[in-house]
Amino acid sequence: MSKATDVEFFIIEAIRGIGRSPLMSFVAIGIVTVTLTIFGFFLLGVVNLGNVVSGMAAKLDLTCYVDRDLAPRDAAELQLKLSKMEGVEKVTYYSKDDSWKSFKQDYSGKLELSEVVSDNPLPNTFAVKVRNPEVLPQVAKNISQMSEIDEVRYSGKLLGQVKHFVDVIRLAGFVFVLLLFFATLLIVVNTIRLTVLARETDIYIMKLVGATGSFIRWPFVIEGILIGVAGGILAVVLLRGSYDALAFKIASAFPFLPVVSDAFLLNFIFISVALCGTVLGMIGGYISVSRLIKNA
Amino acid sequence: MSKATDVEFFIIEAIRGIGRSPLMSFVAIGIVTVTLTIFGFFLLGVVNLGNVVSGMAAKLDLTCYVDRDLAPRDAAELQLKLSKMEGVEKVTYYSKDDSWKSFKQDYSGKLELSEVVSDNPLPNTFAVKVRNPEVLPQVAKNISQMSEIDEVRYSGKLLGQVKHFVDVIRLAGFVFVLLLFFATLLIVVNTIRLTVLARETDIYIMKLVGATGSFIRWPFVIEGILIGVAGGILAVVLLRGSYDALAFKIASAFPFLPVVSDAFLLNFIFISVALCGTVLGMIGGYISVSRLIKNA
Amino acid sequence: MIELKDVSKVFQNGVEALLNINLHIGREEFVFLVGPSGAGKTTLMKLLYREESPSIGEVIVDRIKVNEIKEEQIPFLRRNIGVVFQDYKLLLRRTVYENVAFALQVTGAPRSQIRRLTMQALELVGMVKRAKSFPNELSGGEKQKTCIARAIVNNPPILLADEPTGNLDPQTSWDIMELLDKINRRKTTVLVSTHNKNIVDGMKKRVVAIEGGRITRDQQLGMYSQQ
Amino acid sequence: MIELKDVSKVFQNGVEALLNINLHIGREEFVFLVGPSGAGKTTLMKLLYREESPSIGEVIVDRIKVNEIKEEQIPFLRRNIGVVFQDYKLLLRRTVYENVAFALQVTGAPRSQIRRLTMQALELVGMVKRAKSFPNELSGGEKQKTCIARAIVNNPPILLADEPTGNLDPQTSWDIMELLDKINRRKTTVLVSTHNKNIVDGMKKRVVAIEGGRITRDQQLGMYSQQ
Ligand SMILES: Nc1ncnc2c1ncn2[C@@H]1O[C@H](COP(=O)(O)OP(=O)(O)OP(=O)(O)O)[C@@H](O)[C@H]1O
Ligand SMILES: Nc1ncnc2c1ncn2[C@@H]1O[C@H](COP(=O)(O)OP(=O)(O)OP(=O)(O)O)[C@@H](O)[C@H]1O
Ligand SMILES: [Mg+2]
Ligand SMILES: [Mg+2]
Repeated sequence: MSKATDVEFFIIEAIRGIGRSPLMSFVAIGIVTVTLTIFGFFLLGVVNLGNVVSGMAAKLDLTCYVDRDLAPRDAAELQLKLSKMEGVEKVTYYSKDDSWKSFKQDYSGKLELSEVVSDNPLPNTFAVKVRNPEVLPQVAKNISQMSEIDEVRYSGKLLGQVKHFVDVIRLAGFVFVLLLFFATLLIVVNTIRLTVLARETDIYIMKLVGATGSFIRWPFVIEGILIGVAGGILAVVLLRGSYDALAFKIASAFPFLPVVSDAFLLNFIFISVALCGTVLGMIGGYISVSRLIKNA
Repeated sequence: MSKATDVEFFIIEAIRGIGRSPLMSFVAIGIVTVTLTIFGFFLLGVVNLGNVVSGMAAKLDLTCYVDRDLAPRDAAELQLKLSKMEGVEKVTYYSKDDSWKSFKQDYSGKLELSEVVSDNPLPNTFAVKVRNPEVLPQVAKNISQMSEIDEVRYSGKLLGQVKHFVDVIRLAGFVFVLLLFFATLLIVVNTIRLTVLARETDIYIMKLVGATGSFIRWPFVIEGILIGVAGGILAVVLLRGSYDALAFKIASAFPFLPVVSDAFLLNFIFISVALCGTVLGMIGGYISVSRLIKNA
Repeated sequence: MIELKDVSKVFQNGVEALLNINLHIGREEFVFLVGPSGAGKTTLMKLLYREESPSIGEVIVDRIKVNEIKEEQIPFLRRNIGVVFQDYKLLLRRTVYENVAFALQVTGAPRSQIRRLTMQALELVGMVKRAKSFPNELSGGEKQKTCIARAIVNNPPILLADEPTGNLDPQTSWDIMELLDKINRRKTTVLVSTHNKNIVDGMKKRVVAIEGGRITRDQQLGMYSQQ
Repeated sequence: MIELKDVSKVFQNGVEALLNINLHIGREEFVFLVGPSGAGKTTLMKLLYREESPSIGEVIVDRIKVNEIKEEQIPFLRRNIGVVFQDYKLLLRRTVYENVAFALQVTGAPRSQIRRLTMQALELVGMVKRAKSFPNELSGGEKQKTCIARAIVNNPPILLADEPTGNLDPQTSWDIMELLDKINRRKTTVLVSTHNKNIVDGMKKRVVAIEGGRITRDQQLGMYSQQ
């Protein structure tokens, strides 16, 4: 059915279809752009929220105590050993002297502790940061089995809350993006359907002079794709521009919020948005014209 | 120009206009519904974010120290006095004995403080919660001028951060809702424009048989309003249903997140969304038909 | 009643549809406009109700300079001119009754009057039986009759009929012509463009022939062709 | 070539457009279909290319039972039947050339052939000069000629012409009729519905008269009216 000349004809037809009712096409592209931009913002929002949550989780760490005195060399050795363990990202060492100093500072004015306690009662401390909150319990267990370490502590309750939070955010984000995807689909498909409905008479006449369903359908599908691609690209341009500006603003206003700036991830999202436009346009063209072809 | 019979005619025309191309109207209503629902979710989101931030701010409090011993009666009197000050929401009293007990508990295991310090070195403490973070510095100043209070402390830096955060969130929320409002406007107006464009020929013929611009315009404007109202109401139904379900889920998953459940505020938002639909529909009908009337 | 002074119409694509037309049609006259396909008959009529504006020249209808009135005045001009469009121009989403009634509706006529006059016009063209049909449920001739009914429903002082019998059988064509003649005798100025030789020859009215955008003949009691 | 057996067509609104029609048209015949407005001429033609289906009875075109073929077969049936629609049915967003070429395009013809045949058809109806115009830039007669060109462009074995001269002047009408006659002599079956008495009377072909949905006359070398 689709010979090379046909394919060429369909593409030319599609382009001229847009040219023949430019206002309708612009309006349709505008709607697709706006919808995809909103969708893209959501995607970016969800990714950033995920980042913030991971950031929070990353701040969760284990505290390991060593009661006995540690020579700096031993401490460094132990620090190295800990940092080589699986799932461990970073280990920071606070000697008992450092801890005592900062403790005294914290309570200065309130309590002249140094006056009453002459000997430092605090242990040496290793703060262990893990790669992700899931492995925390395992790492804690592994460390507590080391003979050098006297005690390992971490906030189990807080961990549970954060894990739960991460799970729920992930699920909610997923569900929301999915819902928004369907909303976008609905709007894009129906927008293209509206432009096709306006050409009901054309389709009817085409059928009367012997055009098959697929012959009529292809140009519309291609037109849908073109509208989708145009809307998708415009949306990406809008998203890129505003995200860069916004991310910079947020990053400078809240240095503590980890804004996603991973080029690969961002490009992935942008490409997804553009592809979404394309696919939705195609579906829109296909669905909308099918109904008319049947009816005419 | 608009006599009673005309008005009746316009309304009947508008209703029949929908009836004459039901598919187009349904599609248009669908798009309006989806767009307004997204808009409504954003409004609800911004309101809730504002609530969370206020919640955070509310946790900021002043700490007032009284070094000398306080008889329970004197303490109660002072507490009352503090709580009657302007801007103060709540005052909680921690006697020096209570504080000492909890301090010892916190450091149990680490430091046998009670072994070395026999006398309680801590002051009596009043935790003062203020109505909103803005008044904090003023309240702090007022309290520090009271002769009964030895010292007033609050975290100025944290306060600054929170205030900044509140401001930025407010601004960002406002800007975002505004942008989304225009996106919604664009989509709704253009959707209705698409349905009107499809009737270009009708408008042209009407003009040829002597219809004035306003005579042609009114039924379309009313049709736009009807589409907007229908979309708005459907959006509110969707929003109500899903917000109730969602709010319950979130409230039970994160008891610490303050979900907005103020009926007045929610109804205000719902009514706003419905009105938005109406106004947008009206604008859509008006703008879209104007252009055709000019051109025909 | 109708006057064209040195009127030319050149379309954007360069087609010279009318060239230097001078034409006077008096009050209550009945005039046939004849000429081959593409001669400019429809274009001439379009100038009268301002669907098109002349490239040069002046168009006067009922003492109004049609080519100079403001946009807002056009609807009121059109209400005084009943037009039978060559391609009918019926509203597809409205029934025959509604299409005819619409021409009264726009004038703000009261409902009872709309009903009475509409039924009367449908009666005259024999379309009462099809009043509730939509245009795409009509035969070609029935569409044409509906269009004629709409043109005469508000009893306009001027009636333009562009090929009003192209899809009608000879008998019905004669009936319609008699109707137009009757309307003319009720003091309406009537201008009819047609290709129907038999009718033009039989009616013995003033005939204006147009060819290639120029008036080539203007004859009282004329025939379709020269002599 | 064309056969209708006991065909009736009742529309949803209750109109009985065709009643108990029996008609046989042989290969390469030339037949006029006459009758008053609303008689059922257009409806009869619509049955042949399956725009409508009969309520009862059988419609056979070129040995195919038209009322029984599957949806997917309809386009191929229609490519064998050239139709001059009474209301033209031109694609408004395409030029005259594109409208005519479209009927070839759907058959998958190669481009060079499309160009040659389209120009040839436009030549035959005298529309080469207007090839780049859009339908709304055409006069009534020019639209009709375009529609005729589209119907004959792919040289179909059957040609249905529904009132093909309604908007043409007598001279052009005769030219078109001669064209149809020539096409008929090139072995195309031709069925023409018309109200043009002069032409029917002058052509001396088989005449089928239809009135109120019934065939009232079927006459070789017939006239427009009885006798
Ligand atoms: N909008 C337009 N744009 C460009 N050319 C036009 C337009 N309308 C008409 N023409 C051209 O002007 C010429 C005169 O057209 P017009 O419709 O007045 O002819 P006519 O005398 O009514 O013919 P017919 O008897 O076929 O209806 C034609 O050649 C036509 O192609
Ligand atoms: N789709 C339809 N639905 C209902 N009634 C219809 C439909 N199409 C045609 N009719 C009716 O069927 C009858 C025959 O119509 P048809 O178009 O066949 O007449 P015709 O002989 O072609 O007339 P004309 O010479 O005026 O074109 C008419 O009375 C018409 O109103
Ligand atoms: Mg004309
Ligand atoms: Mg017919």
